[in-house]
Amino acid sequence: MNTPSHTTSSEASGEVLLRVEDLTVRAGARVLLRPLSLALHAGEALVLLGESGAGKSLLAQAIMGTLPSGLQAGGQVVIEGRASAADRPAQRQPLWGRRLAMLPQEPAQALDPLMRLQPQLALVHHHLRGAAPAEAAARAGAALTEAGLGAAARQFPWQVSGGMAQRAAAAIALAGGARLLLVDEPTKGLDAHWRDRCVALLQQLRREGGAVLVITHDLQVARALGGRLMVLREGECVEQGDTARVLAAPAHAFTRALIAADPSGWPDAELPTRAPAGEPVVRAEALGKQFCGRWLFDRLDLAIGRGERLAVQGPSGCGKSTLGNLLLGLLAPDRGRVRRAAGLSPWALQKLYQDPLGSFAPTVALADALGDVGRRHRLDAAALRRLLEALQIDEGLLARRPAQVSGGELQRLALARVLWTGPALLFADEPTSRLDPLTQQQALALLARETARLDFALLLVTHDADVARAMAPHTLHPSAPV
Amino acid sequence: MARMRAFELLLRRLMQALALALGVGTLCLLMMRALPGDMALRVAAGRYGFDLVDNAAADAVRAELGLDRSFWQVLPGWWLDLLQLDLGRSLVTGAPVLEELAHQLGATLQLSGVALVLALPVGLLLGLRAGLRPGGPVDRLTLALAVLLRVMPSFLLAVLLMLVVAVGTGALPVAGDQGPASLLLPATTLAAGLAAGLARITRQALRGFLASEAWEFARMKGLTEGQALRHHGLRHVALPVLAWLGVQAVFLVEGAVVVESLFAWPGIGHALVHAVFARDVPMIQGTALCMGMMFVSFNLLTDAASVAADPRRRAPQAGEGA
Amino acid sequence: MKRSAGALLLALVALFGLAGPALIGIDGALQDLSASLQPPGAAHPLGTDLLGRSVLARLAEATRLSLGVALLATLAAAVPGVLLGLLAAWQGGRVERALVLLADAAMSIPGLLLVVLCAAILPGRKEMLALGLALVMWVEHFRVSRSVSRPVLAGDAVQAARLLGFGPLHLLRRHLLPALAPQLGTLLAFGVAQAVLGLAALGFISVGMQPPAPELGLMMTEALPHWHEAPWLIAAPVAVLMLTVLGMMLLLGDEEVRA
Amino acid sequence: ADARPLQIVGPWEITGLQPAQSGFVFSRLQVAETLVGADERGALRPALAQRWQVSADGLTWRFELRPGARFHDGSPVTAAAVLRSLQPARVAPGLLSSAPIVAMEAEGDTVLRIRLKARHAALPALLAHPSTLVLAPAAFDAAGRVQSILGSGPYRITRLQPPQQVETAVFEGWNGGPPPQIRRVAHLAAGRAETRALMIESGQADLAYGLDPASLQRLRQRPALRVQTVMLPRTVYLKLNAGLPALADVRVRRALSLLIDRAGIARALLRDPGLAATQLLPPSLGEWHDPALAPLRHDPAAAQQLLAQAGWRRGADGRLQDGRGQALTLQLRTFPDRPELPPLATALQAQWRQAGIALEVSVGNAGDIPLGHRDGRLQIGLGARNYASTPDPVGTLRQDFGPGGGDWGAMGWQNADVGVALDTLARLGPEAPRAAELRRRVVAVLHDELPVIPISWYRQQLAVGARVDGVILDPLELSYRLDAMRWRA
Ligand SMILES: Nc1ncnc2c1ncn2[C@@H]1O[C@H](COP(=O)(O)OP(=O)(O)OP(=O)(O)O)[C@@H](O)[C@H]1O
Ligand SMILES: Nc1ncnc2c1ncn2[C@@H]1O[C@H](COP(=O)(O)OP(=O)(O)OP(=O)(O)O)[C@@H](O)[C@H]1O
Ligand SMILES: [Mg+2]
Ligand SMILES: [Mg+2]
Repeated sequence: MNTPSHTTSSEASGEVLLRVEDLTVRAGARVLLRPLSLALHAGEALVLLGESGAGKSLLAQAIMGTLPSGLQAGGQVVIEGRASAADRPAQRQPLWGRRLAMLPQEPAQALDPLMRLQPQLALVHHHLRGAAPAEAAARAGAALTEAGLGAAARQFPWQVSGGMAQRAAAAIALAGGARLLLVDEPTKGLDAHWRDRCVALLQQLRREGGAVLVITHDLQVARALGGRLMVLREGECVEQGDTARVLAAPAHAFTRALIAADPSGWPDAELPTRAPAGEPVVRAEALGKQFCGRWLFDRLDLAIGRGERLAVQGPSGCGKSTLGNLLLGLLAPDRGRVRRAAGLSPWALQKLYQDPLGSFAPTVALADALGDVGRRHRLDAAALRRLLEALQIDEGLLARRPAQVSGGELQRLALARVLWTGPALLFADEPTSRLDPLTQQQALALLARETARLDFALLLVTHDADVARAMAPHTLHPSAPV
Repeated sequence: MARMRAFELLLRRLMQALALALGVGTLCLLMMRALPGDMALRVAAGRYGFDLVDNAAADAVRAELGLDRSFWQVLPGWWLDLLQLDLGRSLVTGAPVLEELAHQLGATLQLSGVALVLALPVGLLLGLRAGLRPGGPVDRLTLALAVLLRVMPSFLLAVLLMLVVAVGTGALPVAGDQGPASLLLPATTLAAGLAAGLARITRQALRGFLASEAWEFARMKGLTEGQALRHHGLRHVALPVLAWLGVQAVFLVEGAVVVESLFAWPGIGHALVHAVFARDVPMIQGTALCMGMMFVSFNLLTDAASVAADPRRRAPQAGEGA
Repeated sequence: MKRSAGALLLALVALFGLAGPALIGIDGALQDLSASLQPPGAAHPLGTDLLGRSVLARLAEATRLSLGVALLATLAAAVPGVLLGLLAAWQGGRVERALVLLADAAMSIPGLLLVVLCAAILPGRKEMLALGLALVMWVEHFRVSRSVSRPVLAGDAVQAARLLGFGPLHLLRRHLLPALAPQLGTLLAFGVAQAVLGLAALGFISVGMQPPAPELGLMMTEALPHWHEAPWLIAAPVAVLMLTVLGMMLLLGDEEVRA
Repeated sequence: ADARPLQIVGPWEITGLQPAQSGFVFSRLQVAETLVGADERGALRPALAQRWQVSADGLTWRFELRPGARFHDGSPVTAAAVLRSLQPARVAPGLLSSAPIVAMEAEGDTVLRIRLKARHAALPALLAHPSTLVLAPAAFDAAGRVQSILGSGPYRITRLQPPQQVETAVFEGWNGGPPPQIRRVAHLAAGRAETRALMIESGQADLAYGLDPASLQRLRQRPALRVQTVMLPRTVYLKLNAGLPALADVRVRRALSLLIDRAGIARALLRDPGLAATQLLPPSLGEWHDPALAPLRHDPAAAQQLLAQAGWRRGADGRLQDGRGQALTLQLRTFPDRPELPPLATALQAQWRQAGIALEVSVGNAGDIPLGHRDGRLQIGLGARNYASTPDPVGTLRQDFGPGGGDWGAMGWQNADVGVALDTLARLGPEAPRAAELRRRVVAVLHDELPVIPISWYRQQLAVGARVDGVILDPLELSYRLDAMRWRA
């Protein structure tokens, strides 16, 4: 029997929008999510916190009915009184958009690359809300402007930054007017401003009689949302209760460790003990880049040498990823130039992609993807094993394809892949955005260790000021010329 | 500015087309010269049939057409004529090639046009249906039909159609050109293979998109399957389908050879076969040119359509202004 | 499941073609004019043709010959077609334009002419016929692979792989071919059918193989006049071809791009 | 019943408007006329010329035109107009090129005079050939090319769409006989026999010519249709290069002939046992067919003996070899224009193989056989020859078996007697003294020495639909005899 202790919690006043009974997810014989029950009332928020790979995304997908093929769901899902077996997702499809909405973990992949942002959103207004085409377009435009995407409304998904894609996807998910919203790490990679806006949006939905289930690694987001909190680990709920209470007085050791690992508590990065020797790995001279006539930055001078660590910060869409791409030679600058140190091997500059899923070949098993790298550069397999161990990646995962592991697992695999090759410069674009604080701490510690050990330059893009402070002695804020 | 670019593009295409015309025509000439056998005898056989072809007739043909001139003597004249849009006269019928082509091309265009109109909706709809429900009855049916229609020689299908529709019901003529009704059977024969291929290609393209997160999200945002397909799916399906379709014009025209001869339809494919056998060089050059232009323009069309469907191909290169 | 069914079908056809002639033990060229157009029966499981030859024996020999040539032609079309398509998508610009022009030109030359010419260079050689057919069929592979690979090449995964130092071969194997596979399976299967029928059309206009070489397409063509009195004559080669194409489509056709 | 025109379907396409190219189509459709016509038995009949005479020395012929004859454009048929039409026929393959013509002249408006270098009795027969069709002056363009078909026959063209379609209607100005009852005719060329059979089966066509044996069998079972056949003066035969050492030996040629199972071929391939050739020229050639000749036989044992006598013995591998161990390997060329030729070649291949002879078949173009004749590379050609392209076969035979042989006749084979006999016949005509004997002599030598090996004869096969009556099949294939046809009541 399930123990619905949470239904007695303070906010449980409205109707029940979501009830989950004994929900399980299995991959064959392997249990990924143990029987779990919960209920969500109108006006409520449920925050899911937990270890990377704990099964949070699977839980949301199972409720939604979008589990990837090969996974089996068990139990029952009741949405606004309509009950359906968890393994009969077709029965929940009619509710999508109108009553039940979800923001998936990888929004960049979710948008249709062949359509501009505005029409993607306008379709929802037209077909679900019954607005005439012109009206729908106008509403879509307004909603995008609201999300800070006014200028990007006529752009295609592959023309916008990671954070912008995430905001666009969120706007689309919300547009159908569903009262029950499942969001998977909605604030990852967003700067404080947009993070707060996102939280405010979710709160507004609650006030309007909706309910939200929020998966997040950001304790600040959890705090801001309040509501109830559930901590997941290895497919099991280890602790749950009122968010404020649990965060203030965690009962379970894992929860305590999680909270303790929050970046705000990390010590500052120690300054490099020695001056960078020799010529910098890359040097940008009077660099300028513009898209569609809008300058992201101009006359930017920058040099980064071996052993150096530089954080890049700035609002979403300000050009952080673009700067990295310029330095790596993946984009051509519109002004100025980028010089590489002489004698670097062609693969000395490496990148950790903001969207890890997009950076793996979709049909290749991870073991093969990594094996290829090892063979290509004649790398030591033991070194990889050590890296994976440090990142707490079980080697059993490697038999699967990129889409068959959790977002955080894949992000760590991507980290292991580049560290293994021993680059001269690593451009790490939000390398831990999908990790829980504990795993994040381990991953960043490893990154720092390896930077020092292999003596490579680190260019770290992060939205989290605490992480920037802890990881890099210097921070760069690219900004548009005035 | 955009107009300038379009103009430039058009000009480049035109130059390409001209180069293509010269190249292909020259190649045809060279090929025909390189083939073994006596050209005059072949022409004579083409003209007079096997009953009257002999060396005397061949000698007369050779003298009349100046076939003993070398390739290098013939080539410049042909180029000059081409530049004046003169394709010469058929060695066999003696009629101006342009005149013959105008007639035959019209017939073939009619045929392949109707075939395309028949095949497109059927193939696309079946393919989409099959792709949406893989393993379902429509999928199985299209698989079986596609395999059957693709392996069945078109002459067999043609005879079956003639037998069942024309002889059986008497509703349509068996062969010949007796008004628009005559087009239906040959066009259906041609369309069958095309629709079959189209259905499978469409199905595979759709399967690819349905497996993507973009499709899942389109559904999750609340669109019904049909709406998501219409607004998001079709473009993704269109890209590989257009690429494939661009090539099928060839098969429509060349596949028409068998169909045209079975249905006694005076098209270009039929003419080409005869021209090749009779070494009717001007006709071959003319047909090749005609087909070449047709394919190139059809390609251009499908290319333009796929550029329209795929914004990534329209994106200004990095660094380019608005 | 589907794949193994496809593999099984192909294995059966291959067995029939390779071991069939020996197992059946009848010479497919042996004529018996007094036993012309016999329906299927004990002596001749698939009946006899106009010249009183055993259809089964001829079918086995034809399967080997036709499918061999067709497979050769299809591969000879697909490999360069796909590679050039990928090259065009990869390089873009001048290279791509040149390749597109080449493809246009190849399409503009009547395919018949190309095959006739190839056949005339070395008359009677199967390889030349295959080459001629390949010259006609590569364009299809070129265009489809160019179109499918373009977005793949533009994606982050390929960019990451190149950053990691991988060369074209790796990209081909890990990124491009998997994306191409579903379309390619269909194209290859259709290609084989097209080559066999093309071969038949050639034989029909006497460019193809010469009698008494048994060939699937030619068997169909020869049987056409007897469609009403001996339908099994056409049905037999059509069935073999159908099983082959079905087998290929099941084996190659249905790979999902993503999990 | 005339709401729909009489629909004819046949295999013959219009490859060009020159009379030498597709004159036969317009001749059959009775759109254009030749000076001379012929009846079903091959006897010459007046056509555009109402009578003709030859001078006593046999060197001057006068053809008197039918008075009042008009072309379809209304212009009168004059001797000058005829002259203009006949000029192209003097160039090969126009048949007049085979006559020793010195000059052709108009004698007034109504008489055409032809002067010869030597006697040539077959001249009127040549003028029955469709390559000598008479067209109106307005039919030619400045360069002398035919631009439109303006004939003088009972039907005029209403629509002409080469290569497949012709439509005609009765020409009211025709004065060569009673006006035809069938007012409108449509002719469609359909390359495949299956199409033609299905067209007549569906009722779309009223007359279907050139049917294949298999379709014919089916059509015979249709009560509404009638099938008519007539033996044609056409023979399928092997042209042998007697210049080759192996084939120079008449015993080898006879052995090759004895190895051919003609009856089997006629039964299985042609579905008509009566078509197995017993000698070169079929009974339809009347006086040229000699029923007294011993029929060609199928006798493999006798063939083996002959081959052995000629020095060919079976080797260990079963192949025939000569004394030096050289195997007997032959190459045969044929062409697919007649659909039965390739299977026939295959049948021969199998039949000779049993005797240890390897035959390599190559199916190519009809022109390859004359080419092989010219360059001497031909070994064996399989073809079909129409021996009565003019009513009298002597012209064709002289081409084929005269001195030096012919493109479609003997190769590397000479026989002075035959040459002289054929010359005499050509000069003096069928009525010459000893003509019958000369003919017998020629036929006997050809039968004995086999410079070409006959295989089968031919039949024209026609299916007639329910709407028409009075259909006559012309063995010379000069005319469809549309003027004699009637609609059924
Ligand atoms: N398709 C699949 N097949 C097999 N196992 C899977 C599949 N998808 C996910 N898993 C596994 O299930 C577990 C839970 O995955 P899930 O994506 O729910 O994690 P998560 O809690 O969302 O983690 P993260 O915070 O890293 O996104 C992981 O160990 C993952 O490897
Ligand atoms: N191909 C492109 N075409 C047009 N505009 C582009 C293109 N790529 C990026 N941009 C624009 O450049 C700006 C910077 O993008 P970039 O990805 O560098 O942002 P970012 O700083 O990394 O943001 P985030 O934190 O959200 O990832 C965005 O406004 C984006 O719309
Ligand atoms: Mg997750
Ligand atoms: Mg970014």
